[in-house]
Amino acid sequence: MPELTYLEAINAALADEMELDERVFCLGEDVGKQGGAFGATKQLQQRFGVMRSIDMPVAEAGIAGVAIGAAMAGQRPVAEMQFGDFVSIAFDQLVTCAAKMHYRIGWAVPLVVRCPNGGGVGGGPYHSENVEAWFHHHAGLKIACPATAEDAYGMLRSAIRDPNPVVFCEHKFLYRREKAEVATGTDGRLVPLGEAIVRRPGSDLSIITYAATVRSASTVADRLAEEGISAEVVDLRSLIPFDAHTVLDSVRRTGKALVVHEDNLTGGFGAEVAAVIGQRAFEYLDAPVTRVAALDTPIPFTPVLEREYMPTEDDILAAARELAAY
Amino acid sequence: MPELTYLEAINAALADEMELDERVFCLGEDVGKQGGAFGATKQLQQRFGVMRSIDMPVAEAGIAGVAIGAAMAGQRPVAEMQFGDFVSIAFDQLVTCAAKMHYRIGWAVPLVVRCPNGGGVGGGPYHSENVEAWFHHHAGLKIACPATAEDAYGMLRSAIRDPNPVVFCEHKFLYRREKAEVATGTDGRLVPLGEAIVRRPGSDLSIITYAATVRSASTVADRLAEEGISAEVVDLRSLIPFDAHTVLDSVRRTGKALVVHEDNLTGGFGAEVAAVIGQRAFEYLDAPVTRVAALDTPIPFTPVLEREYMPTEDDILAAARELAAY
Amino acid sequence: MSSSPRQISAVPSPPAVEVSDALAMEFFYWMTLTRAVEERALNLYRQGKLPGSYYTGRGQEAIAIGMVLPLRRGSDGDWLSPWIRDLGSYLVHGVPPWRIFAQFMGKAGSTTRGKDGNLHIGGREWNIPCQVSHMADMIPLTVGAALAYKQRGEDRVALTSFGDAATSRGDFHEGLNIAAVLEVPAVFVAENNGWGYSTPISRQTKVTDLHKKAAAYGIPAVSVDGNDVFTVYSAMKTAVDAARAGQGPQFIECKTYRMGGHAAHDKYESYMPMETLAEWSDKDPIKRLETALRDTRGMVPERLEDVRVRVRDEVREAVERADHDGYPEPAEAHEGVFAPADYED
Amino acid sequence: MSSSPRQISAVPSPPAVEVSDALAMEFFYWMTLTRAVEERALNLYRQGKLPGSYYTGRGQEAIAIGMVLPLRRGSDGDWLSPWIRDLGSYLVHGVPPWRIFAQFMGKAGSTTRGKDGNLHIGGREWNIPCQVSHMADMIPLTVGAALAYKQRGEDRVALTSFGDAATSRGDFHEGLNIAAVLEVPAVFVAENNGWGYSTPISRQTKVTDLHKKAAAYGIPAVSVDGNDVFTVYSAMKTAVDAARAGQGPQFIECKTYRMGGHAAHDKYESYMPMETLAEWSDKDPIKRLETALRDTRGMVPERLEDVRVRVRDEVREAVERADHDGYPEPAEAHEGVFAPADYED
Ligand SMILES: Cc1ncc(C[n+]2csc(CCOP(=O)(O)OP(=O)(O)O)c2C)c(N)n1
Ligand SMILES: Cc1ncc(C[n+]2csc(CCOP(=O)(O)OP(=O)(O)O)c2C)c(N)n1
Ligand SMILES: [Mg+2]
Ligand SMILES: [Mg+2]
Repeated sequence: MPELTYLEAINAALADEMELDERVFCLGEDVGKQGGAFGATKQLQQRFGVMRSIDMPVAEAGIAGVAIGAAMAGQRPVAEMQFGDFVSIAFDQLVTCAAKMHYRIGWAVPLVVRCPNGGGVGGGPYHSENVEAWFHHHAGLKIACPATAEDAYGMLRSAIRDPNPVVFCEHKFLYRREKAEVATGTDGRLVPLGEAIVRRPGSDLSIITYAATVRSASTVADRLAEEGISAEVVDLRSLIPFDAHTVLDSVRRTGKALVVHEDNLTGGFGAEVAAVIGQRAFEYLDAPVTRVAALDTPIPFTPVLEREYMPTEDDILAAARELAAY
Repeated sequence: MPELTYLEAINAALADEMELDERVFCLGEDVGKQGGAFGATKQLQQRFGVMRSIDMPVAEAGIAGVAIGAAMAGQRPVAEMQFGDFVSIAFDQLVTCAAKMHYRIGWAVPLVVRCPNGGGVGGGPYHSENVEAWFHHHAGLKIACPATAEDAYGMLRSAIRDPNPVVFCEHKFLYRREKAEVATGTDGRLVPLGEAIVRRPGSDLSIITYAATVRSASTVADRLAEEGISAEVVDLRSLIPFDAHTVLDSVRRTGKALVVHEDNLTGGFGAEVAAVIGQRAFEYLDAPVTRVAALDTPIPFTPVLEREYMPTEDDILAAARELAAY
Repeated sequence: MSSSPRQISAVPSPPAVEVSDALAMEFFYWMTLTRAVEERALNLYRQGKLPGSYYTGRGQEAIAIGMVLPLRRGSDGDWLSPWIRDLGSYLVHGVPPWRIFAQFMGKAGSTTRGKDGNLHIGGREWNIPCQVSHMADMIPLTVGAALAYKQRGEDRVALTSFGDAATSRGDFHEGLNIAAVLEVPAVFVAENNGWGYSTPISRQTKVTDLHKKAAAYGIPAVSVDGNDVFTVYSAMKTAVDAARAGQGPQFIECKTYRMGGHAAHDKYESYMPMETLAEWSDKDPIKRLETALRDTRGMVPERLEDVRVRVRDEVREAVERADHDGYPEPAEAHEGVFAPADYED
Repeated sequence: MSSSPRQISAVPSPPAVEVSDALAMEFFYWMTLTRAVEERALNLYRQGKLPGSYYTGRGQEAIAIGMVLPLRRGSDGDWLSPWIRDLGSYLVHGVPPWRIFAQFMGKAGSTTRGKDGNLHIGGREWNIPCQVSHMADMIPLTVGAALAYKQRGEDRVALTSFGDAATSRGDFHEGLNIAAVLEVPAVFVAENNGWGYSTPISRQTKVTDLHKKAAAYGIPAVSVDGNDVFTVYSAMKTAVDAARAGQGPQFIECKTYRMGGHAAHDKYESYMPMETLAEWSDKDPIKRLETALRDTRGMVPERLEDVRVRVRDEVREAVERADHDGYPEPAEAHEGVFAPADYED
């Protein structure tokens, strides 16, 4: 089994689905010969032809709209935003057309919008956004946020097969940092959308998170273990559908919930998680549901400011200790 | 003092600010001679001239962008979306340009984007959206959601004077249904952004809401009173800045919080309110923080379905009773 | 991916296409039906029997009809994404009249089962996506459908129509530019009726001859009298055939006039010039078609009257059926946000 | 609100504008400074001293300089919203070189105090809004600034530049259309360098002569050799004067070539034709200006060398100053989301 990076896993998932299903195609800026700004679509045009990995004009609304129309006409488009940040331009197409078509006439829109997501890479305010919380309020869109190479692979394949529009948030920080042995091709394993996973069992508190902060949460859990605190780490993986069951089950066992994401605090997906826990696990709670997230500011460019912006392991650790001691 | 509808109060606020400050101008589709689709800008062009209430091409991104540029160049634009729903098209301009300009270079964007908002008027999926939760996650935008004619007047004047971009959500259902004696002109009273208000004091539970559901909450409070339950109604008025102080103070007194909005549940502003209460008033809570909101679906058109979609007084009443009995 | 676009002339006009008497009578049937459905619906609206607001395409029937007749119908036919003035286009493409009334009434038999209103009508069986309110949003979708057909080597086309004001939107621009670059079989129909709500086209754009905008994308374009169904049909047939033959996207401007308010509730008298309305009233496309049928084609009045009677019956039946239809169950509001995992294309 | 737009000819070219020797030497100074700053920054980037990515405008200096020299500087001057290839335009409009280095380095002396990078530079003192990454977003903003000047009756103009690929975006379209309808003093500069990242202009649009796109809005347009600073300056001066005189928006296409990768990390060798790069290398705008200065204007080599020395010193000082500058305090990350209530225009 080859060791693949998170980014290679994405490339492999695309290739495998394109191989299996000729309706699947990629479109986006520079996705063709160039293979995308990050290389996620590398060699796909060479392998599958120009109509299967299409270089598009710089027009994110148009790209999204074209993908929606092609999806409705029976294709399985995978649209790439060069950076997730630019999906702001496709926002209207996604929430107006993609999200509401099936509800109105039962005609599905099997579409994936890949968004290279997140900070920690010195990208500044316009190349670092976490875009998942731009969409979770809009009924009709699924949202995937894989944290590992296996999940990147397996969830992308599931997203492509899903008959619904899926905003697929790929964390750039993980692109080359996350690696794993990932079976591909006929041995490839699909990871269903809508299922959270307990990354590490624990009994004193639950750290609920997704994407890049799964790594930080795991490191923090190690350090807590040294202090005799047993932290469970729950990786949401999909935000929509939201696997409330796994989250509530964890919190009901530990009695304490720490909700963590790299995205900024206010209106982040963590608010929804905290609200659900607060309402449905109230009687199990031994401490306030606590959130750790980025500052409510744009994402500053220079490293010293970006570090201040981001929720760090120390921030998570401090909050976890406080919860444990509560 | 004249009795004004909520809509007339908006018109009066615009006229009063335009009279006082010649930098203030309106722009939007059909806002000129026609006075807007709802009449909010009625007579402003006639009174202040064509350059003060400008008919724009149908181009919401362009309208927002032009307003941002004019604001930076020293004007005080008030952009109208013909329906709030169409602000999806201006989303990129607002979150990319308006929200992040001052943070980056200290150059303010004193802009108001008026969004006729909300359902209950048979508008269907594309003329009924509550758009406030499309924006509260994006640092740099203020969000106003007045519930009364006085607040519509006073908050719009404050929004126009505010040096920051303000998404001003005017609830269409209230346009002609809310009426009050509103002093205008030199006697006009400004209502600051960022201050919630206790609409009705109570001791058994707090109903925290804003916009159209303030009316429903008040009716529910009346009915609860008949049952011997004393409900406090807190009207948030502004979502950003969020007046956590008033909310927490109320919940710490009553020990129970019911968060209500017309907007759909998941990722609505109520999630943020519930998360803040759950974290910062945990020790005062005698019952789970409970949310009542619309379905997580698009807003269906036909009355029987729209009624099912909307949070009704009965829904609020049932949740309040349950909380009271907890 | 190569194409040989037709020459873009300064005042482009399409070649004339032969129209048989039978086809001309089809024009008459569909246009008469369109107007009858709209007039009936307007009455129902005024009687308070239709929730929401109400829009008509009165005076624009030649476009609605002429643009769809060259298309192939059915789920494996051509994609049609019409503008709200084009009620007739739904009829021609296969939507039964009663379902349109059911849609206006918010009944269960509506193509959206009451979930959407007006002409937000659609369904896979007709290959009509359900339009959204947001003007021009359907343009990129139409390009996407055309791309799908091209990718699969199917000789299908995708057609969308929109008003003059929609040309101001970014999605118009992005959609047309992409269509041109990808050389897809998309047909764009601009209905230039001089107004966007209360805004005259001169405040919408400096380039009021909309076909000129197509030149910015390298898309061949023609401009036709939108009130003459023969001309409209000729232009559409030529464009649809060209697109189907692999000649890339096509653009047709239809010049017409909005014969009243933006919507039924619009007090258009305050801003529309009455003389112009009166002038255009003389150019009514149905009147003109009747004259052509009678004077040029020697159709006897009885044949036209037969059509009118048939239409009257059909409309009566359609309203009755819609009237007797029930409303959806409240529980349906909860259903259908997501397509099920076993959804079949 | 009326205007008399200049005639749009098939291959429009601007009238020649007289350029004094002194002005020609200014061209030389600014272009040399621009290139020197960029070369130095590229070295710093390669040494790992600049966070983020790095873009240069090498070969496009004639545009960056020529478009700004006709503008008025200062907080009450003309609005300038440049594209990322136009480092020189910031210099001409008043931003000191050391602050540009500080910006690249993420230092406190950056115009954004480290909050943004690259050429996302701005400040009210120069009337330069801080550009965003999202291509074409600044176009409507520029139209808005021009509208403000028009509303207040000030004889100021607002200018923005953008790459060829930006013309594919909806905001380009909406912005230009609105500018034309409102007849505002906006100047649009399209830098057609043949590439948008790895995508050749032929895959970006079928209409690769960008000035033709202006016709869709009724905006007068010219197309010039973007590597000839005299021609660029003439076109810009004419356009800026016209806009200032109330003749409405103006469009200038500058034909040029991207002399390397999209960004410093881009492996452009895999997709750019080396022969074409070599050809354009011969058309280098600084080389051509030097030739013109020497051969046509009889400037002695010493005068050019003096400028080069002055530039070398200035760049050294600028880098030193930026080097010695500190980083912002972490706490600053929290500040400035909202303007304070007492914010003064
Ligand atoms: C993006 C968007 N903005 C605003 C509206 C509101 N609106 C509905 S129709 C209309 C005018 C349409 O004019 P035009 O495109 O010329 O079509 P016509 O009504 O003349 O047929 C407007 C502004 C909308 N539907 N979509
Ligand atoms: C809306 C948007 N989409 C994608 C990008 C990523 N991107 C940055 S520059 C660029 C290409 C720009 O090409 P062009 O406009 O021709 O300018 P050039 O780089 O050639 O100067 C792209 C796609 C972006 N910045 N903005
Ligand atoms: Mg029109
Ligand atoms: Mg370029």
